[in-house]
Amino acid sequence: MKLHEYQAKDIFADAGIPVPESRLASSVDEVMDAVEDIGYPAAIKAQVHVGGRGKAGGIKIATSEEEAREAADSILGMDLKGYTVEQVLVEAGVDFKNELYVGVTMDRGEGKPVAMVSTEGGVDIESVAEETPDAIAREHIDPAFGMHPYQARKVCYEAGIPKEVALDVASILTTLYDLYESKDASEIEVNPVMITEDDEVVAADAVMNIDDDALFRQPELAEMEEEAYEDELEKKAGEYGFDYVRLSGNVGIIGNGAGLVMTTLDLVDYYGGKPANFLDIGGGAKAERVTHALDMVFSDENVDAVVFNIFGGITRGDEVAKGINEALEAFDEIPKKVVVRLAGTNAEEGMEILNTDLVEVEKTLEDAVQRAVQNAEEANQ
Amino acid sequence: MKLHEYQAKDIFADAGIPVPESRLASSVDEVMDAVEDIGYPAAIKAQVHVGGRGKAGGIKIATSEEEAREAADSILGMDLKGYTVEQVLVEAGVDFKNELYVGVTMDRGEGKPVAMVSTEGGVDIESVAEETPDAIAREHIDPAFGMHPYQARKVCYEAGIPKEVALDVASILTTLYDLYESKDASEIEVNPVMITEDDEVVAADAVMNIDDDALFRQPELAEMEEEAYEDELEKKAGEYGFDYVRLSGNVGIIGNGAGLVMTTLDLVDYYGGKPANFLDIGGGAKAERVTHALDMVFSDENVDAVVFNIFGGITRGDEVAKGINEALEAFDEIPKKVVVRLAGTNAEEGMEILNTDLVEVEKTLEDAVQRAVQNAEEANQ
Amino acid sequence: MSILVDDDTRVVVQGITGGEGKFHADQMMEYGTNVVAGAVPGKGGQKVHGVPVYDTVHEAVEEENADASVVFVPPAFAADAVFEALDTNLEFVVAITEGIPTQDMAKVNKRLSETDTRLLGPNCPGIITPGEAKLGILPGNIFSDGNVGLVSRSGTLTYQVVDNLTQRGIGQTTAIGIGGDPIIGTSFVDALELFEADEETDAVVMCGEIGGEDEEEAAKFIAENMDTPVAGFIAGRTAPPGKRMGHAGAIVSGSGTGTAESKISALNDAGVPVGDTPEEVADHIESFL
Amino acid sequence: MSILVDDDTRVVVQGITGGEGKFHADQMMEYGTNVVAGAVPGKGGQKVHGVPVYDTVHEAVEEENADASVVFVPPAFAADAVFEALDTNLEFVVAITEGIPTQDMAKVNKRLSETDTRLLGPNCPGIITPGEAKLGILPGNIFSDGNVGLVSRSGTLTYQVVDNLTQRGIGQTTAIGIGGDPIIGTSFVDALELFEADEETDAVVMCGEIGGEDEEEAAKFIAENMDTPVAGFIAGRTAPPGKRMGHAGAIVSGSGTGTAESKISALNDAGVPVGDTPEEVADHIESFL
Repeated sequence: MKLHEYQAKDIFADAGIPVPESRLASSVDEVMDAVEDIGYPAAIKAQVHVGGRGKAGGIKIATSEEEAREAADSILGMDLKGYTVEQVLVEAGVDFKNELYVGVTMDRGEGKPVAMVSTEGGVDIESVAEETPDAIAREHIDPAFGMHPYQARKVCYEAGIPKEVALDVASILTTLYDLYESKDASEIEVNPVMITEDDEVVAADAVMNIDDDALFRQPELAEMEEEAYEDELEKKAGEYGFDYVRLSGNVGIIGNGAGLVMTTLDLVDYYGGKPANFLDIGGGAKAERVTHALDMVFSDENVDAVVFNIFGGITRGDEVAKGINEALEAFDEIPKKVVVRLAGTNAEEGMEILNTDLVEVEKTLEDAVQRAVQNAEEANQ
Repeated sequence: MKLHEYQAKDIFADAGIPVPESRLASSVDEVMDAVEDIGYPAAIKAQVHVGGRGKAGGIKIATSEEEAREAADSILGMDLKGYTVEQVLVEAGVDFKNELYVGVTMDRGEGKPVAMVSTEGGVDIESVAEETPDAIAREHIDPAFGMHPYQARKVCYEAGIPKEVALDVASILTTLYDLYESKDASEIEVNPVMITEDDEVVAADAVMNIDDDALFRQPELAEMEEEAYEDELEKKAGEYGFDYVRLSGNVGIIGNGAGLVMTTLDLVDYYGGKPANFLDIGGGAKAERVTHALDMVFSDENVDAVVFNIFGGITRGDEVAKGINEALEAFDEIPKKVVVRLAGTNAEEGMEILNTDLVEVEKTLEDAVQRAVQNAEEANQ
Repeated sequence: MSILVDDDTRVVVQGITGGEGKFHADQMMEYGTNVVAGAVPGKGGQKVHGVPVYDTVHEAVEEENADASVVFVPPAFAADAVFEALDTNLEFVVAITEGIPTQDMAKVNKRLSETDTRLLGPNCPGIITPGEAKLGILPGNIFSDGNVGLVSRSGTLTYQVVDNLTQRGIGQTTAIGIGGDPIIGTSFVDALELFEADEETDAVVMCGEIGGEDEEEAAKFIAENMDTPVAGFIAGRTAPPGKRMGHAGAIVSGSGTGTAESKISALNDAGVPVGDTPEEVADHIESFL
Repeated sequence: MSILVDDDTRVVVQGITGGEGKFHADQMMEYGTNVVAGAVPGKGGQKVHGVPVYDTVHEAVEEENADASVVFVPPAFAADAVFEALDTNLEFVVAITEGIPTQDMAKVNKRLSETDTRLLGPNCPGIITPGEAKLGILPGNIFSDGNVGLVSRSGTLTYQVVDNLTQRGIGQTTAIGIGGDPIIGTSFVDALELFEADEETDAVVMCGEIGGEDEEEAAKFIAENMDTPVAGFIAGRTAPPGKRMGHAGAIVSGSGTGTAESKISALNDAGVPVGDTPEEVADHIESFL
């Protein structure tokens, strides 16, 4: 789960990390009110979960009322990589001489958190990592001990943070790590940390992603999740408890188990189709879950055909088939063609039970995918 | 630093450990007010830092107004092993069927905290440890990880805590460990945890000692320290920054370094005297510190003679001697005979400088102690 | 022959009184697994499917002389259950639970480095030695005894591939699901090392997926240390960057690490053919035998 | 000969810009100690007594090829300083600081078990090999070169005993103050083991005090492993139970453990004579030589 910049900054500020004065606004009037309080220059920043907001026109600096109104007008309601901007953060501009990067994430290879610091802040850190990996200093953290203060200092000095601010930046980093741990973040970063002419350090941006699996013990953050969803279908998937990712193709995909669903997507692509989504309905296939899954895929306007691929493990294929029948019988009309393939335990019995008035049936994964791709092509003609 | 039962119970209650309803009272009237609210039976418990309060008459159960008044009358103001009782805790009596022991302390041999649980609660746990060590189950805690919940359960089951309450007791234990860690306790225990007829668990007593060396980061607990001192001289020592322990003899002892001061005490005893105190003035011997030290020892009515033993290490003996002269010259009259022995760096120069109108001088530790013991004997005749 | 588990393995089921635990304990026993005890705090003294339940793993291990455990404990308590198992010095711990917070697993990982225990999972289907024993939730009936080892990050994809093998009459020595989380115990390399050392295993299927660099490390290991032929499959070729594809570990980072391309080319470079479809993987394995 | 330090030892002083650190760095250098660097966050680039100061211990160790450090850092930051030193894999770290919270030291102790570094202290006067080097605050002038090893939990008591020896013309190989805290790095046993192995050390003085059971363990070690004769002293015979006698570690528990009697009788049982006075300790040592 991603937090918005303004949410992360609230958390940072509470923890004592210096952030610029700012106000959230969702209309041009609110922006003008905010900017009047905050003064110029002010940054107007789109609050959407999209990387590279700046380049895409989602961040503007206003030095006058006119510019502020113009920026608010252009950003609020704009489409940013598929997301509509409904809120902006109005923030005091910072006069800086230097931009740094500071972050903590999990190094899965090591199975340990890693702190990263670079003097090349303000740009995409992943490009820095690829092009000049030595520009990023790294320090692994023993998760049982947490970050020792010396580690924060060490990685800051190694990164070449200017002497005048090194200890202040180290202090931001230890606070970041404490938040990373106490809030169950999967990633937390400030890019850039701005250094002002007076050698003050300010967190000018804030990224904080929370481990979805830990939300059960982060009730305050879990509450923010509602606000954070922007895609209606993703929101719905969250409610149903599905793993769901929306894609840009037209073949809807439903299956059980992440690896098998990914494989189904890959095969759609392999056979010349385009996957519309990833949808893992998980173990079993009770009628209700099947209904919800179909409901989701059908309500995606891009979808032209559906492939439903279940490998019955412990669950028996005949029971899955009953669930599918029951779910589909509840629809007045099946809006898009559905190909079903059942495999595994009692798969043959299941295939026999399936109501072929409602679905098409294929025996192998490969055949099922090819049929669905064909259905989608035909529906599109 | 020891917390009073009522202070520890406040902390326990805040952390969610069930404690009986209680009120602090410092007069008979306050006791009667409290007991009226709380009802009968009620326990009236002296709040002094003394072990075995119960046996010494510092805890009484009242089942009526008359008994409550009697108990308050007898306990408030009583002398409990040298401490005057100024406050009592009035607490709702608990109907219990069983008493358990639960505690966490540092196992210095292992260099790790250890959790201890026993079904033999309500009695002196140290006697249990000595007489039936198997009656106490122990679990060492890795300080980097803290207590895993399974460890609390394991030690409770191993101790033979009744099944019905084992998980509740384990839950108290994990909370105790969290407090042990977050409050920098050196020792924390509940003895007894009472089990009621309804299988509720209640912390009926509370011991919490804080690591003095960690008080700098426990400001809330440090504030309680003032209240916790009961001996005027110990309080004064705290203000002066001395390590001081009051004893029952009549030879006052001042020295530098814990080991050397202990040795001086031992020699006083070895030569037939009785030490009145342990007083370590630490490194150096500036006049001001010497004055404070003498002031403390002189103001102890039990003291009949004083031995002042300094081993100059880095500090030079002549400078120490100057400090002693200066300090003693400020007294209008030296109330008790002082024997001084200086050793180490520039000791001879120091001995020469010492004002023998004010102090007696000896060359060796052994001689100095013997002279002081003799002085005390003479003063007592 | 087999790796890690066989019909001598004495298994404790942690969480045996829960829905999942009870169901799968039954399934495991039906398959022939030697389930000797359950462990659930507060449930000591009960019996489940005739198996004695203890309050602690320590008691279960001591009383029943167990050497492995399977963890079916809900995510909030699962890391603690694994710590408990590690504290008993069991040889082998299989954590089935999905959804354990990653930072909990980082701590488990640290403790693991201090013990001699092998952990499988979490968020994995477990392990099966066909005809002997299964520890986990794999459907026993689709497996058959044979000479192909299988290691996979995924559950149902494993079943799919096994199904393709079994339908051709190709059986398995042991199949291991290592789990789809970012931090797991047994890695591809660990499993491949065991298969390489196992005389009965004549070929190995390795099913990877996007995310992390375990497949790349496995490729390196295969190139340097393995004589047994390996065929691969990588799921997630079409996954967009930055999206979690079901598994917490299945995510292509924005910087382009963890992609299917990188893994496929690493495997190809190590001489491992990678199938475009599960069927093709079976083709490769058949060609090895 | 000597143990642990000599004039080749290359020393980093952590906290060299503070009052204590600066003073004792000077004292150490004057004594002949090879102080090669200081380490103080934020003070890198300065010089103290001509010695370069670095921001991190890592830099200091790397740039100056150091193999030991002495920690003069205030108690609130001292544990972090020790962690930093341990992270550089120095051979030897001496922590002088008094007043480090015990729970900080428990964590240090855990980390210590994961490294090959030896820690001395904290809350100790340090170590001296007379005529060669001292790491800490021991007054060099009272020591003299010779053949007696000394290990002690106390500072000034050590000086007292050394004074008694030196005045009889008995010099020391190395003197070690292990510190008065409940949790310390080098123990009596560790030091005794080193003295036993040192060919130049012909006798050892061991000055213990009340609290803990280190002296009892040392007695056991002496009985089982030592040929070199040992004379003992135990401070705190008259200490009442439950009171902290200056040192955080000098406390007789209410249950009667940590008493002087227990320690003296353990040492006597191990054949170690225990002096009633420091003078008597010197008598015993003299009789050994």
